[in-house]
Amino acid sequence: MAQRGAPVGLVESGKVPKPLSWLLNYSRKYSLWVYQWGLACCAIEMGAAFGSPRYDVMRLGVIPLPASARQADLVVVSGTVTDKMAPPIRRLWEQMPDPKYVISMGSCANCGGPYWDSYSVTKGIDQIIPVDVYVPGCPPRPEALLEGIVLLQQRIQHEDMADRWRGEPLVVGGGPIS
Amino acid sequence: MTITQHQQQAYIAGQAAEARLRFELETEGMTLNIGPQHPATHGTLRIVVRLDGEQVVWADPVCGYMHRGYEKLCEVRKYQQVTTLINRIDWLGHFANEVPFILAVEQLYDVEAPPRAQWIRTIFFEMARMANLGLFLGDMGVQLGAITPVFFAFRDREHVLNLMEAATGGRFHPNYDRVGGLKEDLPKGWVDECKEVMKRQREFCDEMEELLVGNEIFQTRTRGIGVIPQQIGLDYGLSGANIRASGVDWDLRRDRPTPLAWKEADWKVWTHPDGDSFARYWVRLQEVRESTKIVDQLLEGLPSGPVMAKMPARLRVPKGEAWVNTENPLGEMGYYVVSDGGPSGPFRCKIRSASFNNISIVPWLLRGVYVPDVITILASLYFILGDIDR
Amino acid sequence: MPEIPGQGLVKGLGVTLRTMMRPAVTVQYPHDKEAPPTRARGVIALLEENCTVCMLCARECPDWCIYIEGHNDKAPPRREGGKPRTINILDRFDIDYGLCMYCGICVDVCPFDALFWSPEYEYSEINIADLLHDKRRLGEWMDTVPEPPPLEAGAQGKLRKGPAEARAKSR
Amino acid sequence: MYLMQFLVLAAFLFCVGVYGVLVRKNAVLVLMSIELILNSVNINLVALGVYRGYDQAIVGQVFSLFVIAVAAAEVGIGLAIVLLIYRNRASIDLSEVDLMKG
Amino acid sequence: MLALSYPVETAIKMGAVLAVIPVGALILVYVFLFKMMSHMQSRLGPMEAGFHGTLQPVVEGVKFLQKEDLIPNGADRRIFALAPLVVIIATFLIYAVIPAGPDLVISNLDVGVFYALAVGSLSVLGVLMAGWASANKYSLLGSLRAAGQLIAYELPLVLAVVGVVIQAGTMSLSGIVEAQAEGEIFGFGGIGNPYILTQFIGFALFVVSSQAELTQAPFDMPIAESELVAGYMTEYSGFRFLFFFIGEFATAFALSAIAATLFLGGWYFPGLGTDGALANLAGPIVLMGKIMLMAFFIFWMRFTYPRLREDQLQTFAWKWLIPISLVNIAVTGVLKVAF
Amino acid sequence: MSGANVAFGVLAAVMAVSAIRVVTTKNVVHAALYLVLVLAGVAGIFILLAAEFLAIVQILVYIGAIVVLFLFGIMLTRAPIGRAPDLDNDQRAIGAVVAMFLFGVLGWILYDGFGDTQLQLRDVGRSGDVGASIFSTFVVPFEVISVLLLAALVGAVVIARRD
Amino acid sequence: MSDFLRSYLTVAILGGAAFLLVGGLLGLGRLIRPRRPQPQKYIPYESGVDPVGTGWSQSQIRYYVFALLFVLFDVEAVFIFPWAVRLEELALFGLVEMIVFIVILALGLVYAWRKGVLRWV
Ligand code: SF4
Ligand code: SF4
Ligand code: SF4
Repeated sequence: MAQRGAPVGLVESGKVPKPLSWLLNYSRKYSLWVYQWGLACCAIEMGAAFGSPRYDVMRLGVIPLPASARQADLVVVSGTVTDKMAPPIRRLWEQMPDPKYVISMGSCANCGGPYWDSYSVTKGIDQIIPVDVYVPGCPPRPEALLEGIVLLQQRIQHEDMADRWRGEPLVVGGGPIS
Repeated sequence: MTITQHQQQAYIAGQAAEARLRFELETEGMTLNIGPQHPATHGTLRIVVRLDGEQVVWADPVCGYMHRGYEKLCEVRKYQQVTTLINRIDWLGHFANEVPFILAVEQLYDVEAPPRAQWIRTIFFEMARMANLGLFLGDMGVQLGAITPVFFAFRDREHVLNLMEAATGGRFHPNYDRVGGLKEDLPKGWVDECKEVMKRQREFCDEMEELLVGNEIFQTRTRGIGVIPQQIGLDYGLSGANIRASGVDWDLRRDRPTPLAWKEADWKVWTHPDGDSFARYWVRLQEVRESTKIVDQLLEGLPSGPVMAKMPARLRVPKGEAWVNTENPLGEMGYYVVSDGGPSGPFRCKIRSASFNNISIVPWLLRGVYVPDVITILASLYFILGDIDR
Repeated sequence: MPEIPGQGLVKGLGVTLRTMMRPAVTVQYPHDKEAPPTRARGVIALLEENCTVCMLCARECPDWCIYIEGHNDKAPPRREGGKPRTINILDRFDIDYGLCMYCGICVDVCPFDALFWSPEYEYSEINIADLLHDKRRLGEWMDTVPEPPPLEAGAQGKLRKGPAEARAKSR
Repeated sequence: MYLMQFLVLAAFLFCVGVYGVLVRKNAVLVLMSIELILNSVNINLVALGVYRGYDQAIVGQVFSLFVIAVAAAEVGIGLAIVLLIYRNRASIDLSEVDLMKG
Repeated sequence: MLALSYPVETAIKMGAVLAVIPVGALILVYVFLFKMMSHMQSRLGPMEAGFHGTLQPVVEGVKFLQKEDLIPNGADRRIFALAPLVVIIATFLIYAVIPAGPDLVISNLDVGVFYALAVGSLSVLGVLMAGWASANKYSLLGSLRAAGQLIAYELPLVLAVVGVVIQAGTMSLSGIVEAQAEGEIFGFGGIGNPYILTQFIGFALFVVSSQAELTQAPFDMPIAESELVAGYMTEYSGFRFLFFFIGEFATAFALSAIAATLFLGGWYFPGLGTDGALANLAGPIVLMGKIMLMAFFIFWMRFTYPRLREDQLQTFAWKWLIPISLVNIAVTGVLKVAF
Repeated sequence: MSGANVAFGVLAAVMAVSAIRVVTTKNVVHAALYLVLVLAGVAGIFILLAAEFLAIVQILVYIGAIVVLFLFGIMLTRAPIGRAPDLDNDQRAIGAVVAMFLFGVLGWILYDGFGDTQLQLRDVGRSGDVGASIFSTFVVPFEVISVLLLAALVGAVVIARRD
Repeated sequence: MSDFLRSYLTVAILGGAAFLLVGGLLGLGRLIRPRRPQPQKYIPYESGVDPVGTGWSQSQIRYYVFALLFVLFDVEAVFIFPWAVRLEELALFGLVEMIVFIVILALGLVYAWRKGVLRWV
């Protein structure tokens, strides 16, 4: 994991003027392209949040257009992650270009939820990818997801870009996972 | 009905393409993974297709990406806990999953829920069907590239879910059934609201008919695509709308005696002779309409009374076994429950879910079709991942 | 009925145009909020006074996500001159909402009406540890618990106890 | 501008094309080299046309147009043949394709 | 018009066009992709960034500026990087000949329409490059499809224009606008002769094929999300993806502008005159109005229809559009010679 | 006319380099893309020679169609990314000598013949005049072209339809 | 004459300007965007699983036939345009010539149609 190149960027060197960093944060905040990543029941509530005109997540600037991880900024892990699915998830997350955000939606993604004692379910998505916001519920109402998104947006607005840019790769259990 | 000409051609083409692939070095086939994370598989199904150009030579569904070990989990849960767990098998038909299980346990225990409970169960069952198939009606559009229908589907589905939530407390996972009845009665004003919603659902069906079914593009995309001949469908164990679209007049709601209230209403089982993707869409559309009618009629005649039979405080299910299957939105779903008489939960619980059988036809059906049709066919087969993998 | 070619296409255009002309049904979430139905299972509230530390809820919970600790204590006798009573004092009552599957079993089984469903849903967290609500936080949810709605015509059976009734009982 | 410029450029393209035709083994690349040659011809046609006055310039252009049309047909057929060879031999290596030997 | 020296004039023009194209594309994105689509689905669309989400497209751009630029392993790096450039430059070049007023044109070429069509066809190259260089199956399949489609519909597009050229007797877009302004229909010249009236078939062909050329539903298989993920754009991230995205909408803008110019009379509005300051001032506004009208139709169809299958699409082009356009040419020719 | 000369110089340089790359590059797709550069250069040359219509035709037909055809052909015959080892036969030296010799001879002849002939560009070749010319002088070749295209089409269809 | 060249110079400048704009934006992005290599980031995207086989396939020859048809008809279109501009002068003779031309090519289309090349299955 040490192959990071010399910091070429302005941001990484921490020299971004205030107004500019405000603008950059603002635009990341309101332009979150979210990868259509449905896993289980929660995916349907996520679909409702994205697709139902009653909630219409596009209002918040969350655009559910991209079908490829390469264009996504945000991923909502919505539902049960099985051990078989975990490696693809890790990979898809890695394949998203930085800066990227993760919302863990529902008990399954948070902790394993109803399947806490199942032999085939990963107990918590944060074991494999770093999570920015946890939305509780089983499934969370679409509004709850919207609330999570608003929370994430507040977080983005106030985050330190250099930190996010430099963000250390996730370390699980003491060593980097691949 | 024999195999249609289209199927025959597709089959032959598939054979030919595969032969070419094997024996002629020059044509290098392409293996394409559709899924596990692909918009077309609504979830985490992975389909490995081998292509020759754009034609599918062989398709293999790889499931298990959503396997959560239900049957094993059921053995370590109490009956009440199982009810809430199995909501999550077919997450779109939430309530419908509970019913066969509860019926099986009631059969073991030899109680019967009071009529009001049965009627309400039926109403919710049909509402689950609407919520489930309604989404399909829109989703099929998305798979074919029309983005608007799915928004309509979500819009009108919300009303159904609201009703669900008002009565049960859960939009999705109601956990409303109890052995011997229901958790609580409906809240005031629910029935009137429900009638409103049924009207809206019918409007939604009309809208879909105008937007999609009548659309020439939709028809060219779906007619004659993915034809399932009757016999082959039966051989693969298809159920639900998939087999009704191939002209088999078979509906467990009508054909299997249950304590539920379907027999009280006047409704019709729709079939379609074609067996193609269009037929499957059309049948489901009619089924949603039919469901609204069932609900309307049941609401009219809702008997009064308690919703819970007299039950002891501690549930101790006698030794025995029971098998109950019902006509779930996706097809036949059944539970085979074995009790050893112990105080905790079932000793064994075998789950027959519809989608697993429904997708078993995929390798047969996809052979020789074009990549875009793969999507049409998968969408029209309509499966829920949780229902496949459990 | 003779079909004009392209009829379906035109009709489809009509549907979208009509929808466009109608006002949108959107509820603008952070600004306006729809109240969920009273029965909605949003979050569990704890009426601490009623809890007797009987542990039933924790035992029945399919996820084992309720953590209860308590100890015995002597309380002054109820009547003047009686024997001092042994009461259970609740030290810890946590529900892990990261794990809870919102089944409602705990609320159902609680024999002392100490748990209630509140339809609140806004408690996303940045840190997963904060999803473990302790008894203070669970108690705060009590303010949001609505009274149960009346039942539909033709229903028999008693209404669940609402928070007001339960509070009254605890006095 | 000198006429020379154009003619020499065309000659250069022509020679590069010839080199390609001689040296390339891959049939598609040979076809590309032929395109180079045809283009050099076109430049010549137009340049010489211009040199000979407006009317002849137009004539030169018309001729180039014809050349382009012929080139299109030639590429089409040429590539079709290449594909055929490829399909039958899994190779478009011209040194392996010796039709005369059967 | 003021007599400006060439460098100054060119600089002004460049500034104008470089501003107009992205802004035009962003307007399309906002008005149609965000707002119109949302309302057709009885939603609101972006509301939070700026008043009613007006800043949304800008925010998107700045966001993409901050995204990492990934080039997958195994890709042909140079071509991968160049492909979006080809697409977007091809798009920019189309604008060179679109007149926004009697004098407001970058470069009034004599072969105007022909030039625009030729340059527009260059984007096929970019698409093929992108698909090939990504070393990804979805991309490759997507790009082959895209290229197959683009070239299939390039033809009806080109042929649909011929009718107009016959009528106007010139290929210069400015000339075509003037011909429409001065033309008359059966002796009635009040509104000029917008060729949509006399060339309705050509117009219909043009709209349908530009729909396909823009890879919009019902002809959007190349980027068919539910099949090929994002087609040839699958591997593109960050700003390079934005170039494709902007390119798509900028092309939509350009094709709408060409359609408006060819068939709706371009910048001409009855009563505003065909030269002079008034026409020059009002021209861009009139043209913009007509462009929006055209774009509305294009996007309206996009949001309503499902997509055709690849072979159906090809069949449609070759069996319907091209024969019809050939007949259209012949008929127009006959009428032109006869009258 | 110095501007035109500068333009010519730039175009010629680009074309020369690209042309050489077309015949030397190790990657077929790259060769096709270099070919695009050459063809675009030719279009530029046509413009310098006032053959406006022809330049656009060059773009439309050559770049927009023929190169696409090439790319299709390449992708249909498998075009791996990276260098393909053997695209050339072993006659590279001979080829180079022949080409150089040819260029020398041609150059010499041209220099001899047109050493310092100036080009006089008076009028722009209008597309209409091209049309007029076709339909006055070159009607027969024009129709022959159509037959040729037809033949090509039929031939390609026959070839492509093996079965 | 020089007006003519100048108008094309403008076009060339436009292309250059577009190039500069695009390049400039990319350069700007380079300054602020992050770069965080992760082990699986650069694997080709394939729905989250290991890519199988190579990214190459021999695609169907049909694409080629369509491309070829396109080229030939494109050439036809090229001839139509100069004709269309001067149709008034060319009058009947030109019209007849062109219709003959179109018909001959249309014959090709009909041939391809009849031979089933325009179908996929
Ligand atoms: S958290 Fe609950 S609703 Fe969500 S996926 Fe898990 S079981 Fe389903
Ligand atoms: S709702 Fe269910 S899962 Fe949650 S704490 Fe109560 S019993 Fe446990
Ligand atoms: S069941 Fe009720 S009284 Fe018993 S511990 Fe739980 S909350 Fe307290």
